[in-house]
Amino acid sequence: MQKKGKIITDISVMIAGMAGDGVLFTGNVLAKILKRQGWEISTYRDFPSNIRGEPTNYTIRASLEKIYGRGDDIDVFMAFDCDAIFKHAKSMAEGGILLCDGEDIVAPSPSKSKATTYHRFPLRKLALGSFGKEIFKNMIALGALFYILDLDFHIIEQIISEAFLKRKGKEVVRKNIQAIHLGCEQAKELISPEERHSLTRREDYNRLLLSGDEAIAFGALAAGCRFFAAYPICPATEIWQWLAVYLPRFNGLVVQTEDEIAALNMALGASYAGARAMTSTSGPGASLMMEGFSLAGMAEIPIVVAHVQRVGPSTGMPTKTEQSDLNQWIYGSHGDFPRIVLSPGTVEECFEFTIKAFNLAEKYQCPVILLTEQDYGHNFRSANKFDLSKVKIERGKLLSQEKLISINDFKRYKFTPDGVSPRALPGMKNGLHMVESNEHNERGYRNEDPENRIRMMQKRMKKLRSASKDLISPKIWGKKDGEIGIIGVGSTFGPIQEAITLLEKNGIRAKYLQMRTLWPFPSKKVEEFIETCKETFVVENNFSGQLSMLLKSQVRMSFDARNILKYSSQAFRPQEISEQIQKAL
Amino acid sequence: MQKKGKIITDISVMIAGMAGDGVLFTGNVLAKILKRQGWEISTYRDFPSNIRGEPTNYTIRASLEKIYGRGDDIDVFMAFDCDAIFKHAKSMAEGGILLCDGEDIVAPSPSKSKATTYHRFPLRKLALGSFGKEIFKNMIALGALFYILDLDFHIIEQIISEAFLKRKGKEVVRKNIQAIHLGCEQAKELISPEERHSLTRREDYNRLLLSGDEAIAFGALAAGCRFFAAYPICPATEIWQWLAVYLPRFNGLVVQTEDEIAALNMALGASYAGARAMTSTSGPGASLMMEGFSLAGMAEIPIVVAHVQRVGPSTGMPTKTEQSDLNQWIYGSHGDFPRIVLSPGTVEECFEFTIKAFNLAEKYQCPVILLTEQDYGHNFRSANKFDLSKVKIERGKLLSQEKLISINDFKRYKFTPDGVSPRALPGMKNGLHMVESNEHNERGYRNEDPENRIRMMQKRMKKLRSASKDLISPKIWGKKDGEIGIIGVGSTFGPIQEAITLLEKNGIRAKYLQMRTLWPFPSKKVEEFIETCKETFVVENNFSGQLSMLLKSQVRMSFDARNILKYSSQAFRPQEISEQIQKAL
Amino acid sequence: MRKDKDYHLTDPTWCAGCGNYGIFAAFKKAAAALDLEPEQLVIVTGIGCHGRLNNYFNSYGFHALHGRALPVASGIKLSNPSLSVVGISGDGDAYSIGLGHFIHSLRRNINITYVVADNRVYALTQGQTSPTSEMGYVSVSTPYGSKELNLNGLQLALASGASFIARGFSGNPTQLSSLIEKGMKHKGFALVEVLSPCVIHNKINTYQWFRKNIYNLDDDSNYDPGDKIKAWEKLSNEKKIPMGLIYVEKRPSYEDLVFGKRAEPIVSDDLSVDVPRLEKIMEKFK
Amino acid sequence: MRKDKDYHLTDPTWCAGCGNYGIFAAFKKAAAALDLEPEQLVIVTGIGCHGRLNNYFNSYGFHALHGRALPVASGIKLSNPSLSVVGISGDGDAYSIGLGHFIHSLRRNINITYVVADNRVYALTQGQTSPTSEMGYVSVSTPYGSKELNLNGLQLALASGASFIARGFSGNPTQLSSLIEKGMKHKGFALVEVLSPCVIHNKINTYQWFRKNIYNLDDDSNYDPGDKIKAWEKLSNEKKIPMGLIYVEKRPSYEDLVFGKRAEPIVSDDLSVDVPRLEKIMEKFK
Ligand SMILES: Cc1ncc(C[n+]2csc(CCOP(=O)(O)OP(=O)(O)O)c2C)c(N)n1
Ligand SMILES: Cc1ncc(C[n+]2csc(CCOP(=O)(O)OP(=O)(O)O)c2C)c(N)n1
Ligand code: SF4
Ligand code: SF4
Ligand SMILES: [Mg+2]
Ligand SMILES: [Mg+2]
Repeated sequence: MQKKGKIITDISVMIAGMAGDGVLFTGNVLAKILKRQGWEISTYRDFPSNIRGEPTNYTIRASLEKIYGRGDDIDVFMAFDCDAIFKHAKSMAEGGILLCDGEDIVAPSPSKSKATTYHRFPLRKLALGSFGKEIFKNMIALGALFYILDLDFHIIEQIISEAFLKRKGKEVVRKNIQAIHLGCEQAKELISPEERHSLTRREDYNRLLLSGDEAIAFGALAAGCRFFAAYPICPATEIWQWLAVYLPRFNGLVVQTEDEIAALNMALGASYAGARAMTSTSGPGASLMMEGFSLAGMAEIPIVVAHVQRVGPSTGMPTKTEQSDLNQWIYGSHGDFPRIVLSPGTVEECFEFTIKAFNLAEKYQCPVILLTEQDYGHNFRSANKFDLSKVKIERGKLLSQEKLISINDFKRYKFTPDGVSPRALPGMKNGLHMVESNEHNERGYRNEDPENRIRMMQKRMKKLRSASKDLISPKIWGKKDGEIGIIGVGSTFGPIQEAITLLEKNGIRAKYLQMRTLWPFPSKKVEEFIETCKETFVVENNFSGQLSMLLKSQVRMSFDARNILKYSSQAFRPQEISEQIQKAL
Repeated sequence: MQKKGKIITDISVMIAGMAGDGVLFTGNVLAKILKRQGWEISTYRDFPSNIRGEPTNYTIRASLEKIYGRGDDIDVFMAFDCDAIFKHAKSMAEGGILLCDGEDIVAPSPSKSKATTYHRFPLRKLALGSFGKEIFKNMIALGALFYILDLDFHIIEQIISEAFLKRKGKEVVRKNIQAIHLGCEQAKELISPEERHSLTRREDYNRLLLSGDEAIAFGALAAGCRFFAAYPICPATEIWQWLAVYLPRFNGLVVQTEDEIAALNMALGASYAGARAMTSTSGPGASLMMEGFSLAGMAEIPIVVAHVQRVGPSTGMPTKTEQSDLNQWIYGSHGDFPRIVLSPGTVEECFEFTIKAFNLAEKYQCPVILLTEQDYGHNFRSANKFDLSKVKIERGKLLSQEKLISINDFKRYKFTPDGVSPRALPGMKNGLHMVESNEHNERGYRNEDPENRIRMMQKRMKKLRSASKDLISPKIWGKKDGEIGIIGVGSTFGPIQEAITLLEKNGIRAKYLQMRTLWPFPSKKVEEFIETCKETFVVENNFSGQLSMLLKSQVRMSFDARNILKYSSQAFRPQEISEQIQKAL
Repeated sequence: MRKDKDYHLTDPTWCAGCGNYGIFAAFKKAAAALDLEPEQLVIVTGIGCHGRLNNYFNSYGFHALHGRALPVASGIKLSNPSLSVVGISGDGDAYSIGLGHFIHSLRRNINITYVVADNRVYALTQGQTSPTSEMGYVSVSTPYGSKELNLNGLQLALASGASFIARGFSGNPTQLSSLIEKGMKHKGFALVEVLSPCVIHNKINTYQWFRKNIYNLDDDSNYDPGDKIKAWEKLSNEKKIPMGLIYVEKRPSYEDLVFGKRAEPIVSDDLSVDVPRLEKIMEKFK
Repeated sequence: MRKDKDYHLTDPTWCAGCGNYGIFAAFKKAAAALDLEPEQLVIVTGIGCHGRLNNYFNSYGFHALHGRALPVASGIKLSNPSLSVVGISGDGDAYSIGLGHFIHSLRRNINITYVVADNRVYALTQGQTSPTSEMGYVSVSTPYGSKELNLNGLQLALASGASFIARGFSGNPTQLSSLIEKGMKHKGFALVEVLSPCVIHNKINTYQWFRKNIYNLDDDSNYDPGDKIKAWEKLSNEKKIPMGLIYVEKRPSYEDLVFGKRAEPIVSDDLSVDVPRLEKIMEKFK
């Protein structure tokens, strides 16, 4: 918890239980309430890749300042059973409060936890006693949090109505509200006013609360994506499930294919025919897409692939977060071909980069990968409304029928100075050509002449150079004059920013280079950054330091990065970064 | 052509025609004749990925010294039609001789070719006239070469018998010999004695003439491979086609699967059950194997994958050579997991490394990749007999039933100092365990605890460190005190060696580091080499300099490699390397 | 009215006598009979000797990955249903590596025509056993004879909900072209398997062999291609291979179901950003 | 004689009422009836809720990749035919991403038993439409209803040369365990599809729904499971779902054909280097 004077400015509330307990729903409602009370939100779900019977927890962090990830400790802990207590006791903040529905609650010794108060809170008993149904324990828990956090009842009522009125009717709304009141009253009896963590209210300004997956889906819709083919996989499925609802309303189509191979190939067919097309996946599915990836590069077909990373290798931990698939897209598949890999760090960037991805794919006629992570793919963040007036659709060298007709001797794979060739769509007059997975000539027909081969390779790869000036540059944050440099990508955005603040408190001035395009690699900008640092740290959510190896291979200087790595399946907390840097200096 | 005094010591004979003309057969016979005459052989096939109707050529290079690749020019050229002449005229050596079956033969101007003599040689007409069948043109051509090269008739007779006697009978042998005589006599009439290129004869010492694919197949058989599953693909199919004949005779099994995904997964099942198992493929198939690759890493299953590289991306040029799939195996697939990538440079090493690969796979319980290329995968090289007494089978920590029974509390994925755990096979008593593609505990059962995750990742990745001392080191060739360093892998072995000789003639002393293990990367040895070079060149048969990027990311120093790249679909010639180095200095 | 030669881009380089010539000829003829504009036709091929076809054909062409012609063809057709989309695969392409897509495409029933050039061998890769090679087939990949039951693509198609199943012979381009033509007219997924000898690699299933083992259902006026049980029986007989239109059924195509009466294809959609509409959707995230 | 509980390693964590419990119980019962040594049994699962089964079962287990249980199971069985190998997949695992392997395994006829837990939904990934979901099925992946004909796994199996086809119901573990037992005794590939409700994600195909729509062929003494045409007819009826042993045929297993009378499994082969024999083979390269 952070305070400014007496006013709480940053708080984390954890709800824990077993998968199937309703932790997710309760957490989502709380997050929405706090967002509407004007707080910045970042949620964090730690749930098993199992349907039931294993522990799960959900942390809602709220702050008066903009935040992009989890905090360091937990202020309010609502546990549906006691197992979670000892696991998370060490993360409790000073002055924290813990409520647990379990017979055997024992307060851990102060050496194990900094929390102040522990209360047994009989959620199930209350639910069964008053409503005859265990499921009401969630709303009773929410009621207790309502008391502790001093929430706005009007907003709660509103959100409960939104959740239940249409789908389940008035009576259900009434009962849920009643359960909230019950929880609130019970909490009042148990918890002294000093133990409360009252939160202020601010204007919400109609901000959004959404996940990275949703931001990508919405971005795709705005960018004119009209064909989406995919196969279910955690944690990417939410992208197409969102589009499955909206694309058909925009003359688009979503197809559930038999596997990821079909998904990518079908999307390539659609793109070739002229639709803005996309697929989404995660590690195992991406491995299956490698062959189609290479085809997109060879045949110069625009395509966007959103990849939401989870823990690998193999099936790994499907619902947990990691950054271990960078190499897969930068270096994966056979042969050399042009590819663009973008990696947003926030939900806002998920939206922006998605639009950019579609434009880049068509302008440079190559595959564009949007690389995100479970951490901000599945979890919610508050964000200002997206500025739709800024959305531009750029289709590159796609020819209109009129233009094409006027071309004498059309060549789909014409050698051009920038490597990008004019593009005709099937059905167009005067545009006949082949799309070949084999090496081919300027018309697309199979050709094995070594001279042609050399020129075609140069043509295709030249596009990367042409694209370079059009890409999203790395961005520098923090103390621009700091001597300590931190480099990261994706989800480390939030914790690195906060680590910089923590470091400053310890007199260390650090700056942070956020990589936003991973390929083609922005060598110059990165070299410039490294040159100004006395020490450079690379922070990564993986074992082998994939970003660090990439950096090393792409900058001129001998680059002695210090790696700060985490591969426990959990996202970084700010202190984990700041403390490691302090120790290393 | 090279000579020592009047004696020819190195010669290249090219046979060219259309696919389907019999170029391949004629070339193979000539290669075998020359091998049996005691010459060192290296063949080079340039054939289309089409069955018929496109130009193809076959070069047999013979030398009195050991050679490992193609030479710089052609001394004797036998063309089944005239198209090939102008394409290859510029490669003709001084004093070269050219025979062509075509009406419109024209000698190119001396500025275009250094060859001395051009003859029209009516192969088809002679074949039809004397035998009524066009197919005899091949033997007639061979007869002409018999005259020009002054071959040993006894050996020819022997080889023709071996080729036809069993399969086709005496009469066919007789007719073929007759055609050879006819060709020889016709050539005698046409070609003056001065134009001949008479070759000496030496003892053959029972040497071998085989392709890299065959050497790998034979190595696998010797190494105890007993299960092989694969799907057809050029240029790797020869490995399993050879094994398809021999494995069943050694109690083994070869299965043709429905696709590459099944091939790798079936081999993984077989290996898990206890068989030494393998698959083979090339680029597109390898992309499909990426998911199973990650599984092998996660589940710690020994497996050997032979990958014979062809030209990418996508379907590319299936019958041509390239080195553009290094990244695919070093960095490909999702998540971080241990993998070993070996790359032989000669057919001898194909045999040796294959044996090593099976031992490494079992000792470190991880996937081992044998990365070769079409160049020496499909083509033939002479080699001394393999020393079978050196073949050792090391099965690592695979437990016997007796040993397993004595273990109290067996854990398949036990944490050990070297990261390698004891291994039991299904069917064994006291060895029950799970093999999990999800993250798992020491017994193999699914486990999502972050602490367990951290230890499991460390355990698996530790194996790479343990393996490091057991791997095949890079090897230094050439002038050990030279200031110019060349680094290469795979097929560049031959041309780099010869380039060093060429450079020496120009007063440049160069040495060469042959990479033989690509992953885990032998950083120390490479750093030591680089430190002793004033200039370092990296020679690669690809566009993007994959080896060079790898080097850069894996050595301490700022490493300013100069890339010599070729991506025309053809293997390097020695001069292409030496000249570029000279120019660059 | 267009002529066959309007679709002839260049002379093929298949081996003399290859069954693919028959398919090429029949397909050109069918295109001419349908008077297709070359620009309105897209041919998607798999990898194999068959896969060269669109390099010789005057139309739009897409040489896809091995086994993946159908997903690509599906993506094209769904994005622009006004195009005529024809997929061409070999027996290995369609029935081995591509089998999953084959069956899912059949149940999906997108309005494309799929020609499977069945030479019962992997030709381009030099003669390995294929799923349609008969049990016992000896080849470089099965030197001791194949031990797997050969696969019956049309029976599988029937079990997958195919709405159009036909079989032609590249030795009979007249019938074949009429089957392709019918397939292209059919509303839904049309499968045309073609018995198509590889004269180089398959010395068993030659023109003569096929001629001896086939019989023509089109000649049998009693045969009702609407009778599924009967079709199953006919296809069950491994000894006598039925040719012609084997099964046809009227059921809505995938496009009928997903697009309904929508007039404009996806590719014609105006992509300009409809800000007010998107703003309203954005509301949901509040 | 072993008991069910000898195979019970730990209590499963499926949702209360999940059909997988019925499969788990039936499988343990079948193993006990066959008196299998746990060490002689290998269970290979795919990815999905069903895929957890071998984490709870006391035997050797291999949790393979999504859709790839069969290739792994095949590799195990071929290397060591003395093991009992059972594959378990879901409807998505077997009939969607794994469909190619499914059909090729059927024609290959390796002696393994394959249990397909068909809940007509992608359960583990939270409720998407599966290939066996009925046309019109509404889910998170098809909010406007599925537009694809549902797939009939057993009909496909019949068309693929299956030698053993049965269907059980996780609501009837007694019959199910006898079907699994029969399957495991069958020499060749035995397919046991199990209708197995997902009580969380599929609100259509519930226990009640299945009870209403199934009927038992095992009760019909007139039904001959050796009659392929009859089996096809029974399986063609989408309204009445036949249960029990649907089809069985005697044909040589793949092992019979490739190993013949060979006694020792591959894994028992002595790998020590037979130098003289290899020297002789090396001669061929001269
Ligand atoms: C993923 C992949 N695996 C393997 C290959 C190699 N390959 C090329 S053609 C072919 C099979 C051809 O057989 P078929 O489909 O019957 O075509 P045909 O040549 O007989 O017409 C194969 C396996 C490939 N191109 N891609
Ligand atoms: C290659 C790949 N794609 C997608 C997934 C994600 N995934 C996990 S389980 C599953 C489907 C489960 O459906 P089903 O096979 O019917 O099993 P159920 O959960 O219903 O038992 C999918 C798609 C994966 N693990 N691997
Ligand atoms: S190899 Fe066979 S299929 Fe290929 S072109 Fe020649 S005859 Fe036709
Ligand atoms: S989600 Fe469905 S299939 Fe999965 S465990 Fe629960 S009831 Fe069973
Ligand atoms: Mg074929
Ligand atoms: Mg299911």
